[in-house]
Amino acid sequence: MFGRVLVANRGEIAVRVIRALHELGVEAVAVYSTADADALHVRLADRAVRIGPPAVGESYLNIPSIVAAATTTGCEAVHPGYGFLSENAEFVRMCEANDLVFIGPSAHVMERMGDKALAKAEMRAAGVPLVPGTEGAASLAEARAAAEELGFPVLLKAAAGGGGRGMRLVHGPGELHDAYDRASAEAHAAFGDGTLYVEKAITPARHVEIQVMCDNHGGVLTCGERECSIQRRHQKLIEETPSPALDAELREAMESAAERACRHISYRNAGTFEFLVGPDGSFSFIELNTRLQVEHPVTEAVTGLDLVRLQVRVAAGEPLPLTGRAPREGHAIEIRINAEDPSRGFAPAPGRIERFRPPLGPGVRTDTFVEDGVTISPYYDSLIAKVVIRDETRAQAIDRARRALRELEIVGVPTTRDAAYQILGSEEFRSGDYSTSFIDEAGSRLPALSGAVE
Amino acid sequence: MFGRVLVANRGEIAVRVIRALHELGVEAVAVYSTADADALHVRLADRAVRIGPPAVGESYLNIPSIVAAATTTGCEAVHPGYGFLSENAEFVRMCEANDLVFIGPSAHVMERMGDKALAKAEMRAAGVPLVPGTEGAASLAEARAAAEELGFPVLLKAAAGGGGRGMRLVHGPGELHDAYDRASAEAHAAFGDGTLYVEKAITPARHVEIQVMCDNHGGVLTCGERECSIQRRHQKLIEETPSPALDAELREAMESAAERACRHISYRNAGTFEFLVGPDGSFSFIELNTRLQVEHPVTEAVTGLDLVRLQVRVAAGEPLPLTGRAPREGHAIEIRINAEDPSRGFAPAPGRIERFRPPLGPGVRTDTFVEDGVTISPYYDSLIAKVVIRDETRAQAIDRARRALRELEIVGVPTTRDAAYQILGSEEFRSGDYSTSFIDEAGSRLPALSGAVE
Amino acid sequence: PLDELREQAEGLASSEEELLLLGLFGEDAERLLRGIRGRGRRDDEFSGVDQVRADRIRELVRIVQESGIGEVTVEEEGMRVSVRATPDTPVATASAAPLAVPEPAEAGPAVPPANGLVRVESPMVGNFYRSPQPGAPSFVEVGDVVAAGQTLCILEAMKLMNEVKAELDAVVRAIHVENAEPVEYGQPLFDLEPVSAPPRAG
Amino acid sequence: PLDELREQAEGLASSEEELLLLGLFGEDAERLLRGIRGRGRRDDEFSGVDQVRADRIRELVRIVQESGIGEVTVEEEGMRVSVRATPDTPVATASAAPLAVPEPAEAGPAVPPANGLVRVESPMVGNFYRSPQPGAPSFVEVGDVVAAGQTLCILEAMKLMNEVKAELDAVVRAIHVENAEPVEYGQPLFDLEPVSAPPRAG
Repeated sequence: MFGRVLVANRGEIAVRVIRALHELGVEAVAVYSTADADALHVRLADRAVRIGPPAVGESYLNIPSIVAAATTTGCEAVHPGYGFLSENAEFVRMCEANDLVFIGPSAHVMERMGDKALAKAEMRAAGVPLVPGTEGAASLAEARAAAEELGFPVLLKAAAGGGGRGMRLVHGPGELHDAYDRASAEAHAAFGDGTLYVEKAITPARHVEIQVMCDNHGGVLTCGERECSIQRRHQKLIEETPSPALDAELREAMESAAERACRHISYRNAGTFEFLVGPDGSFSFIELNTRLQVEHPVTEAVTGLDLVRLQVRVAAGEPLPLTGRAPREGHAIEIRINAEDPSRGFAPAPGRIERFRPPLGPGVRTDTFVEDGVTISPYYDSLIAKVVIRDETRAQAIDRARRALRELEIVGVPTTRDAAYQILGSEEFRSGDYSTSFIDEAGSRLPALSGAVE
Repeated sequence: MFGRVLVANRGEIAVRVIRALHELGVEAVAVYSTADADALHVRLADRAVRIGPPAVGESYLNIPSIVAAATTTGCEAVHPGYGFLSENAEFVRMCEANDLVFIGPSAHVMERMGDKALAKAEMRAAGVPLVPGTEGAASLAEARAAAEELGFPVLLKAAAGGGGRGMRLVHGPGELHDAYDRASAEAHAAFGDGTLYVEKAITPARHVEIQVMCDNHGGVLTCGERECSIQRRHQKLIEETPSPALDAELREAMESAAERACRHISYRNAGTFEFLVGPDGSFSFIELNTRLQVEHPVTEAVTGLDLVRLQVRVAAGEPLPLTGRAPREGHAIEIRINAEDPSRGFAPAPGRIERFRPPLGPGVRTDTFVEDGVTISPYYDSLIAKVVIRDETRAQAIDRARRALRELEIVGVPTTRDAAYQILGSEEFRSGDYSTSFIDEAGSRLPALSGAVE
Repeated sequence: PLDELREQAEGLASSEEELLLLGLFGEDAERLLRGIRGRGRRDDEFSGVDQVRADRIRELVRIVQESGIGEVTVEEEGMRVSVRATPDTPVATASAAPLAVPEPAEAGPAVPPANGLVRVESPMVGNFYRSPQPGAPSFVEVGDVVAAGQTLCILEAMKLMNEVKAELDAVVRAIHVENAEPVEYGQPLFDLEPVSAPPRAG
Repeated sequence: PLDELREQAEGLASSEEELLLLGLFGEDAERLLRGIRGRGRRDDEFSGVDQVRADRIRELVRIVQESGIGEVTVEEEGMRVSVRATPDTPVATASAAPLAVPEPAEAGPAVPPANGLVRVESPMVGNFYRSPQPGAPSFVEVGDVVAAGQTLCILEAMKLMNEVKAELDAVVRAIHVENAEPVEYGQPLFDLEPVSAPPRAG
């Protein structure tokens, strides 16, 4: 096991990783920008290195300073968290060049999975179902031909992209040209690459992802699914496991597909296969996130595993203590609490948090970097806390989640708390029969979400 | 299910019960003394009734005011928590006489189990092993004869007592007379009854208890054991499950003995069978606690059950959803955080808590009524928080518990935090090979406990 | 102290609330109440400002009373206003048929009644009955003169009737609870005006 | 703005710290600095009080600067003192061979050095080397005169050597880091005393 590990992140995930390291008896070195000098992750770490000014390009994305922070403090490994440099193959290479173990997959695999066309080719070769569509980049003319063949609606997507940027839903041939131009321009602006491809639009679709964990000795563990269909403009708000949309057969089909893919690409460490599940029970690969996910705690809640500790252990060369399918028990829900103003279209609402009281008691886990007096900086993302609920059944978990959200007190900034509370209380959510269009369809009936639906 | 339930308690357990009621969709009515007007349980409840001044005799032990608080607010049932009126058969009768369901066993069973001699007779009849000793009260002469037969050391115990008062360990015949007189006087002072009995002293002994839950239809669920041997003067400090002292065979023997006893006495609702486990692996019944225990969360952590919700559901007439042996997974540890001054022999240290930050993150549950600015009143007991850890294995749970205790911040009153931290880090505790004399034996080597050992 | 205050107030306080202000803030409050009552400078602007001030202080008092919070401090316009709550000591002790005589030194959480009245608070939780049985005349009405030891009401808990008796000769000035309503510990039941000397402490 | 201030200060401020006080508190600070410098009333008691005041304000400034906290407010003796931090703008930007010249308007987290010195802070994380290779003479020593563009040290990160150069003609007055020690972002490396006109902002 490593003696000391650098945590190349901030916020709740840096706190999460530091906790895991400490539980493993490993020293944690934090990095921080000048905006985060008083942050909880700095306080919890055994040591902290100031790496730059608030702007992320000069601090949390500053590869030379982060690598130097690790090497000058005698770290043996680097945990990237999620976001920032976690899917940056160049960073992985720089770590390796400086004798630092990157806690994640290899740069090679990361790079290939970051290229959507390559990723799909690998998945196809591994026998993982894909969304029907063009195999790679499509000109406007090729897009038109593909759309006619697939049948509308279709999706235009950025080859280089993610997070919904450069994406357009096209309902019919008349919309195609305009949508193509706009999506391409958006993709170019966001990723420096306007290349698009075409996919059949699966609708209503559910976003369901499979968590995997692979060691360096060929061991593959699949940890079940996470249902992430409650999204607002492709930003997840609530995740749960098990998914109400999966039966045992479909779940096993998805997990074994993910396992096949891991073996095919020699995947290592934690990863998440994102799938769309159609109303007919079909599933199609979207992408492989080569890192820890924000919503990993719901998987931890039902498996009893600590995914971050496992990441560190397999990166240190340990074999997985169990492989195959991780046993699960009960139901878990994660609610993301963002500093966003529901009345202003969920615009980020940075500010000072005067009072913060996490919900406590049975079946409630809160991951946060917030305490009284903490300032939510406009430089970073708006996630301030994750409330993770575990209970025996889905219905009980929903009731417990609502109990917990009533207890949660945040004074100082507007948050998504009430929106989540109302979603959890809605008939659609309780029924389990919802899709990624939930917010658009039900949002207008939920007072706290009225500002969220354009 | 009930529509509204009175919570006849205060502090962390009142908060715990209110959470369970809210998760069941049941309204909670709190009671409070004038010292608790700002307490968290009052704020969380749907309604609160002021029942008297700070002194417990006029408030939390005031049966007429508490029953009237329930009847005048339209409650259908009363949850007593632990302590206070939870084992008061008269209170149970008063509830029943006022058409209130008492969430617990019947007054009849409670009364019989509160009488140690009667309780033992019932257990003997049910085939539950007892500590060898006199069958009932013993005069000094009878005590002497019994001690010679059992072999020293023996224990003198108060027939009416509990909590270690009126108890004396006698190592040889020369000590007996003096010890008898003192124990009898102490018992008389504490319980108004100086009657003593004699038991063989099991040493080194482990204190291991079995959690049971019984419905009104003959269903009995046993939920495994709790190891409670880390005690300071018979006050538990740390509890864990599973017990390192039990193998599957002994565990099953103890659980099936508890189940037999429940059936024999027609027990209802939650109960805890306390046993002594000797170095030879024998177990002997000590007493049946006819209520929820402080340390119930460790059982919840490994079974995934919510014992308080189950209490309410079986009291409302529901059958248990499962009977027999509750499945368990992983390891759990509870650390009691008391406002006590280790440097002054763990004397209660009431005062104002300036700052309180519970530990958060994976596998950590905190039950508390404390927040910044709360005053720990000298009128009530010194328990301010319970930190409950769950992890895959015992070793991991210990590491996680120490991580959590490092995170826990309490400013304003001295607490048992550091003592617990050192106990968890000691070799004896890590080995699992410890007994009820742990604090006396190891305490002098642990800096935070040096004031605890006289 | 309230009685003393009342004398000092010289009719300045037009309500219990304002009397409390005087008690709590002394000179400051007096100055602003004078402003409000027009006894200060007859300058519209000035009294307007003082009116705002008075409202702000009153608001503070209200916040402290309603929230049960310990203290609120506000500083503005060269004036520092601190409102601190009275310690929450019960005025009554529970007994079978007790009478709670508020001792000014241990004023309860409720606003003490004005004009030398003695407040009778509930010593227990229960249902409040003004008459011995349904349909019977009430034990007392507002305006009645009661003798020490005379029953004022019945509090029922666990089907047991507990009589609350007057502890002094007095005139019933107010009855705060409707018949058959539930009451909690410390809740105001009656205001009595002593007809002889005020009761001794204890 | 510091230059203007410096002129206004008319020699009143004897250090960068006091200059900052003037910038932050304006008249108030001027009054107390005059007291300290003996330009105010030559009354021992008075200047003693003002000295205490000045020390307190300075202490506040230090607390705000060292803690990186947003604002501290202290009120006493009829004076309300609020110390608010300047927005946390970096004084140096990372570049291949950068020189961090503290601009007074964008003062960094470190306490500005006194006596008109210019502090060079580390623009990155890395190892600090005073010479181009082991055994070679140091780039600079305390007391050396350096020309704008002259290399002061090397910062190594990821095995890449980044030269830090002087941005002005100056005398090296202090070297804050030992050779081969790691440094973090914003850590003071050198104090330089300009030998010609003070550097322009930007």
